[in-house]
Amino acid sequence: MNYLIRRLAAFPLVLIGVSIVVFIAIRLVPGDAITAMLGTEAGLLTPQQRSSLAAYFGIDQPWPVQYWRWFTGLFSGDLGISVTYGKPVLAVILERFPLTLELALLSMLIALAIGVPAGVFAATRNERPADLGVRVAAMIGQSTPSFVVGLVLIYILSAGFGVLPTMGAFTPLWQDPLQNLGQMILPAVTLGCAFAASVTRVSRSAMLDVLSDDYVRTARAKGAPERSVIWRHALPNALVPVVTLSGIEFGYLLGGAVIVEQIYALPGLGRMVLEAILQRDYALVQGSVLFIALNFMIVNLLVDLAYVALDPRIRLEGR
Amino acid sequence: MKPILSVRDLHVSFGRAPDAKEVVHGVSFEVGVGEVLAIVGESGSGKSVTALSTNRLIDYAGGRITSGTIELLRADGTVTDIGSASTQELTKIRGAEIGVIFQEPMTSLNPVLSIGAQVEEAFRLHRGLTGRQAKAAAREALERVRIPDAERRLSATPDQLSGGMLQRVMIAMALACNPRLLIADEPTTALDVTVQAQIMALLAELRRETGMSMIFISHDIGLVAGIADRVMVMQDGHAVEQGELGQILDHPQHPYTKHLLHAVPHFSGGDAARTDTIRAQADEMRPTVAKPTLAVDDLVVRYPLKSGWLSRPFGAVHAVDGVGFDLLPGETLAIVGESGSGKSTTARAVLGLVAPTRGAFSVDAHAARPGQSRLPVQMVFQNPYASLNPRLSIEQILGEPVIAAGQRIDATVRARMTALLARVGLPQDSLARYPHQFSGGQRQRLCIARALMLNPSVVVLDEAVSALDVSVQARVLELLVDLQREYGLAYLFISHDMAVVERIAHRVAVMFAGQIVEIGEAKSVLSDPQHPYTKKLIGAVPTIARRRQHFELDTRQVPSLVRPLGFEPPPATWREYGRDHKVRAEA
Amino acid sequence: MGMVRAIFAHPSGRIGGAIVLVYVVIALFGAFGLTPHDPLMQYRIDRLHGPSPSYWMGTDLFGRDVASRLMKGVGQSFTVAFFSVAAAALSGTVLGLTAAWYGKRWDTVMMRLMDVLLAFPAILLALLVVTIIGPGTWTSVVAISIVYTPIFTRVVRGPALSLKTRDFVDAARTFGSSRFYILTRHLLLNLVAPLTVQVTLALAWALLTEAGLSFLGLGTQPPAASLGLMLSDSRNLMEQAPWLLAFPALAIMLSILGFNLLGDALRDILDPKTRRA
Amino acid sequence: AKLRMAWAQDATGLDPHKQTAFSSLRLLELIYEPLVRLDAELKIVPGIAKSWAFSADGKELTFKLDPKAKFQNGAAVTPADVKASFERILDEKTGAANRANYLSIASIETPDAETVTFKLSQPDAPILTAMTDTNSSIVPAADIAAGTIGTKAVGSGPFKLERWDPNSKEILTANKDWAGGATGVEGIEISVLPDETAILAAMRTGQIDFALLNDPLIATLVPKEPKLQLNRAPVLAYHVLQLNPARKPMNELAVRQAISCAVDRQAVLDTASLGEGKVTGPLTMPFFASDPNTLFCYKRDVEKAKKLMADAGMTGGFTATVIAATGEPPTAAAEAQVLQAQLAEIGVKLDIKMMELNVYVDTWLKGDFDMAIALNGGRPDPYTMYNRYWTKNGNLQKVSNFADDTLDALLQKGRVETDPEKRKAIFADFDKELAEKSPWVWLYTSYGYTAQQKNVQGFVPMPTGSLASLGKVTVGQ
Ligand SMILES: Nc1ncnc2c1ncn2[C@@H]1O[C@H](COP(=O)(O)OP(=O)(O)OP(=O)(O)O)[C@@H](O)[C@H]1O
Ligand SMILES: Nc1ncnc2c1ncn2[C@@H]1O[C@H](COP(=O)(O)OP(=O)(O)OP(=O)(O)O)[C@@H](O)[C@H]1O
Ligand SMILES: [Mg+2]
Ligand SMILES: [Mg+2]
Repeated sequence: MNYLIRRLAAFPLVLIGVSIVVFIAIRLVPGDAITAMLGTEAGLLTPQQRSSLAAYFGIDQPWPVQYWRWFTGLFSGDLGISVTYGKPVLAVILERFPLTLELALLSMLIALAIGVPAGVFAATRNERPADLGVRVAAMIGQSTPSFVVGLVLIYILSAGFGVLPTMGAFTPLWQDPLQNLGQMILPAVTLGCAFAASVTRVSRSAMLDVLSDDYVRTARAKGAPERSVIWRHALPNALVPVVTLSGIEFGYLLGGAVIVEQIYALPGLGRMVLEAILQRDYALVQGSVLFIALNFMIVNLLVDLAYVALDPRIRLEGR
Repeated sequence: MKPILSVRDLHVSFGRAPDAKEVVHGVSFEVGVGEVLAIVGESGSGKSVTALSTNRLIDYAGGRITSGTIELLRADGTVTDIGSASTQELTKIRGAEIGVIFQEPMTSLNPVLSIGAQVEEAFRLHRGLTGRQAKAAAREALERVRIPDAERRLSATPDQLSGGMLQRVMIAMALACNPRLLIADEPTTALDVTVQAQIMALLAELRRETGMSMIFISHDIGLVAGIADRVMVMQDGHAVEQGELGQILDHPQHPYTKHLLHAVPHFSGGDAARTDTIRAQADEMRPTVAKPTLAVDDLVVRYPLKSGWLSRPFGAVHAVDGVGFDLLPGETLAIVGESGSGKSTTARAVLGLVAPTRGAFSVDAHAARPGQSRLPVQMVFQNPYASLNPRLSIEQILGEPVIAAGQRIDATVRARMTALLARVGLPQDSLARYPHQFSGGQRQRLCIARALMLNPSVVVLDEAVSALDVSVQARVLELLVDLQREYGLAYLFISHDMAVVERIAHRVAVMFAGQIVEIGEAKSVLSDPQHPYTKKLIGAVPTIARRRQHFELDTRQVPSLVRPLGFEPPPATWREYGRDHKVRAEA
Repeated sequence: MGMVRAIFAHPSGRIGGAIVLVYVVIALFGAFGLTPHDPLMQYRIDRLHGPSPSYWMGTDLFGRDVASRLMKGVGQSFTVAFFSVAAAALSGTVLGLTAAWYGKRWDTVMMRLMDVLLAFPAILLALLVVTIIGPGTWTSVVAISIVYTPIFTRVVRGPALSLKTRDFVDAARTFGSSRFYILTRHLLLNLVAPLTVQVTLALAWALLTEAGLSFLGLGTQPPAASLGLMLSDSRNLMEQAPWLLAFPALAIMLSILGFNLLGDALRDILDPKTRRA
Repeated sequence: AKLRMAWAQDATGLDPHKQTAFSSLRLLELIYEPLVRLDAELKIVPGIAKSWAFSADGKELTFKLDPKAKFQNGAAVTPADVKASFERILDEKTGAANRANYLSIASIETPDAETVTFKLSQPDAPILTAMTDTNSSIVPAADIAAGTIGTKAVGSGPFKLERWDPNSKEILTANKDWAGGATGVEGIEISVLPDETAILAAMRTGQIDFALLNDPLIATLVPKEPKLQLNRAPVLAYHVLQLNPARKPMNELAVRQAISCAVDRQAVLDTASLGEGKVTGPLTMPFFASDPNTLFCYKRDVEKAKKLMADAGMTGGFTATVIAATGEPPTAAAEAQVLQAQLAEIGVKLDIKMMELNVYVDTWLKGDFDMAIALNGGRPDPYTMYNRYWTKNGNLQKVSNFADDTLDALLQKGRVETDPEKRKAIFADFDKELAEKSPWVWLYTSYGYTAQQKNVQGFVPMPTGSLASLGKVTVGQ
């Protein structure tokens, strides 16, 4: 409890740090919303035209003033207006977030559903052919760039079988769950592949460690069948590293999976941030980076709390 | 009547066929119904492997029974050959017919499952109980091993219980289905003497109640004397001798058995205490030597406890509360007491590893010769494995104090290294080797050599021989005594093993809950304890002399050291017994 | 030398070591110009030729020999991966060690800072770095090392925290050993195993990240070749010239496989639990 | 039926006067209309205006509006709307992209409910062509007053914007009141599929009827699909290697010419764009364009190039950096590499520096480069297209860094001349002169690509890339 409050108290500080860094970072990159909108035609603008456009985009003030305005806005939940979307930044982000969350959850689900059993299986067959098979498969999965997986999947499905889930025209889950899942399954598999591979490796090595622990011997001495020894006694003890890994990966995924979103035309956070950067939509970049950072911190906190739930020996106070 | 277990010509190997290493070479024994067979022998002699072969748990450790038969008399009167039994059959036997208790209760219970779930499992597996019934059975099982407040403990996880408590849980689990054979593999080695006494009492009582048979494994013959009917002595994978308890203790045949009985320290109630008491000589003949090398006065160490939003302190753990003693050159003061009584904290404060909350100690540098280090106090830790950095060579390890003192490693330093190595009995080529290339006893010698590199005047030894095998222990103790004489070292020797203390201490201080309750000349304190706690402590020490002694069951809890903020203990009043022996008066 | 022998005695170390060795040889051949063709030479008439005896892995859009470019690219990719991981490992180790040792506020500040870095979208980081020092090999190195520093910091901090409480550290304190001595000899030296494993893993990931950066045009600058750049350049030619995608992809996968196997082996070899005495 | 459409890059905004991005214009021209339009031959045809005429002195341009023209909110398009729209464009505060083309407008008069008269301060032939631009669309005066231009899209075009999720999708419905008559489809649903291989995959499986393609590598795969059809139209935009004549040694005419002679334009086209396009001189519009073979050194001549280099005292060659934008155009990196290989033959060593588009634009606008690979937009009129670069007070002098009396004079002459044939002669001279002075090395024009299912009918590819003909497209079964 105490721990939770102290961790939460650190959030604003970190977020302020993030906001300052992103604010300066995005402005240090050459080009601005005007060049993003007009391209080379921006050169035709008269200084007067340019300054009125700058005022329109809210980038006419000195940086500290801009920052202060934006920062004070935060307290009333106002993250500014996105110039690309012509909408409040928060609204844009919240529109995109469900998809990103869904994609992250789905890929994690796939990863855990495949990775944990595979890792456990390999661990119980330590150094035997089945183990080697699983390990090599996992390494290949981990080492294939996701855009290669994505492109090849699309190509095989469309040119080979003439089927493809609907590209574009994304349907949210609550509008049509079936259609939505149809659209999400390929991207989730693409992301899940590499993710599952890492989960497999981590759960394998964690299981190997755990299987040589004393309490596993105790369980066997009690006459527990092998199935119960592995799934009930050993696995829960091997989950901490799996949770750590999943937490980190999940945290990354909540920031959006740019390449997969791009290939499968999903309107997720990752593409949104990339496009906001390319279009120099400062307010949107700032808002979304802040949002992503917050997510990341929340996920980290949840992972820490999950440790406690998983392993009563872990105490949070000292961490 | 048929024996419950009959093992003939058992051979066990580790590793796959070609490079298999045989560790048990043809052991045969029988365990009769209701009988306790003790297996004794030094570390690595194959005790555990033999015992774990009887229910084939050894399979999971990579071991294989290469030949021999293991016949188990089942409850229904049939005889099963364990060596050729199927996995299903073995699962039925394990837990139901053969229960096991392991050495380390802390690691042998699943840390993420509640106590209740783990005990219940035994009932679920072999009795088919479910739900509330299983829970009730688990509670009863816990009550049976005298766990107070069993209902509440069911939902606790192992980290919330003390070691002694956990060992009881282990026993409850092993006995859940009334197995007819219990294997107890060093069930008390990890525990305090007083707790050990309780566990032994419990085992003895349960055995009386149920009439089960037991294989009791230990390297402590004193302990075995209290419970066994028959004893088997193992050395290097062979059963070198077996027979009735009395016969083995009184008429050992094999040299190794004799060695076990005579060469290793056994507690003898102060009879074996050292007599070269410096203090007596100092008082009487050379008053100038009476200047202590180390004087500690009113040492207090408290760990604040914090809670709430702003981490406000609400109390403190009074780990050490007003400890005072002094130490003359060439003298050994042993601090004894059970786990958590503040022994290590005292040592760490003296070494400057923890900041004392209050108190003074002075180290007399003049008492020693020139060439003195800045820190004339050195330490030897309990665990020789953990106190040597595995990635440094011995030369680097021995050189560290020298470098820390700002000197360079030159020819004289190297010469000192070789001389010290020779002195502690290590081979000359040790300098280029790494810690993992030494045995436990050798490593502890390395630690001692390291502590001596800078001519300290005081050496603190915290459980310095506890982790060592009994016969190794004896040799290291001898070395320590020799070194003390040779260099005039003062030892602050911390241990919970009375037999060891008896061998090395000139004086003994008994700590209880952060305070010294009794201090004085070793012989006097050990043979004639005055404080009730000291009495209890000494009474709990198993000895060969007190053969088949009946241990009293005692389920009292150790007092909490947590005190409210600003709490000060009442000042101590001391009562004197004899010339150098005083006892704290109870408030 | 003992290390090399140990690696080759380990089953997966043997395979991993062999793969990495082959790559190093290939990279060296590439670096010294011992390629079948000039990797920059554009054979105009042979554009987009499939694999053949004269072009083992075919030619690209410009008629350049893919095999030769691959040999060059391996060197380039390994350079980026090696330097970025070295930089990340170095800074991560220093930060992680000091965070663990000094604890308290410094630890909190460092770990939160690492959170900030981790939480930052990598492309924004890359874009920023690129505009400050211009695109190219060293930009990738800086960008990737910034991304990996927090990971190394964490990898070091955890074990360092537990090493800090080990008896030999206490022993060192009673001798009065200097902080630097304790940090380097007692903590760092014992972190070699987890660090080595992490390094081999990070090398693998750095290869993929370099590919991602090239995908955004922030990595290796044409006409130089890196595995990642070759891969991302070939994506729209996947159907006309599948070999353009297949060979670099295989090359990346195989090298990562090599690093991973090597990492597994090193973990076994450096772990005192499994080390042969 | 609905037309399911896809493109890789989405519009970046809705203000027709400000948005110049190709991707934005493709959306806006379905919603908004200008006074006049261009047809496939780049001839001016009616838009909102039924007819138009220059006065004899060329200083007055009068439009008659189509009485049927209506905004999508039901209001008729009135001369007041036209006046307000142009005033908005001319207002410096707006930051309108096309303002520079209308500086000759002195005043706008609306004598009656159908007529708009532009009074010009000097004769200005290109102004009419400029008015065909989507950036000169007519918007409701009321919306200007309300300040909702850019947030709400209300135009007089064939489709109404129902919904826009930027970078995701647009939903357009047919405008029943469109003056052009009934549309062929009920609406258009546009998906943004950022990856063109995904667009192709979606078309293969029949999910998409019509798509815009950028990358020739993808476009050339379309004809291999039996159910698909590729439309290509030569476009006005040109691929060019811009030299910076303000920097040594490109300030030497001989060096620039040597570079021009050393470049094999056809080879660049063949490699980078798989031959999809046409080698071009500076002027890309069919009416004005000269035969490339008549231009200076359009036949590669390495010997001549080497001699020119020697003349300039640069026998040893030199090193220069060439900048290019990542993915914009998709062929940029490839062009840079081919040019690098070609120029290496005369000792010019190019270092390629790829940049993110905005960084590139920023650098480009500052003129901070030795050489740049660019895809510059073309205009139907040569003056509008080039005055920014090659007149002495052109807005982009800073980028071209090249002022030349002859070029300046020719452009001014062409601007005031209203007789098409005479203009053609003037600009032919301009074309030749520009190619010979070689401030830049013009390479080729490529095609604008659209792909469609074969049951989509009525689409007319335009050199401007315009999709305006989607108003008449039908989808068969
Ligand atoms: N899993 C294993 N793999 C290989 N060798 C083993 C294994 N377990 C035990 N051994 C070896 O078998 C021998 C006997 O071991 P065992 O554990 O039975 O000794 P012990 O008498 O129980 O010693 P201790 O008192 O230390 O528990 C030792 O030499 C040990 O090294
Ligand atoms: N860092 C700490 N913070 C809080 N409490 C502590 C700390 N270190 C020790 N204690 C507490 O101080 C008391 C004394 O501990 P100490 O280690 O001195 O006992 P000990 O007599 O050496 O026990 P053992 O025989 O188990 O080694 C214990 O209750 C312990 O829980
Ligand atoms: Mg044992
Ligand atoms: Mg202790």
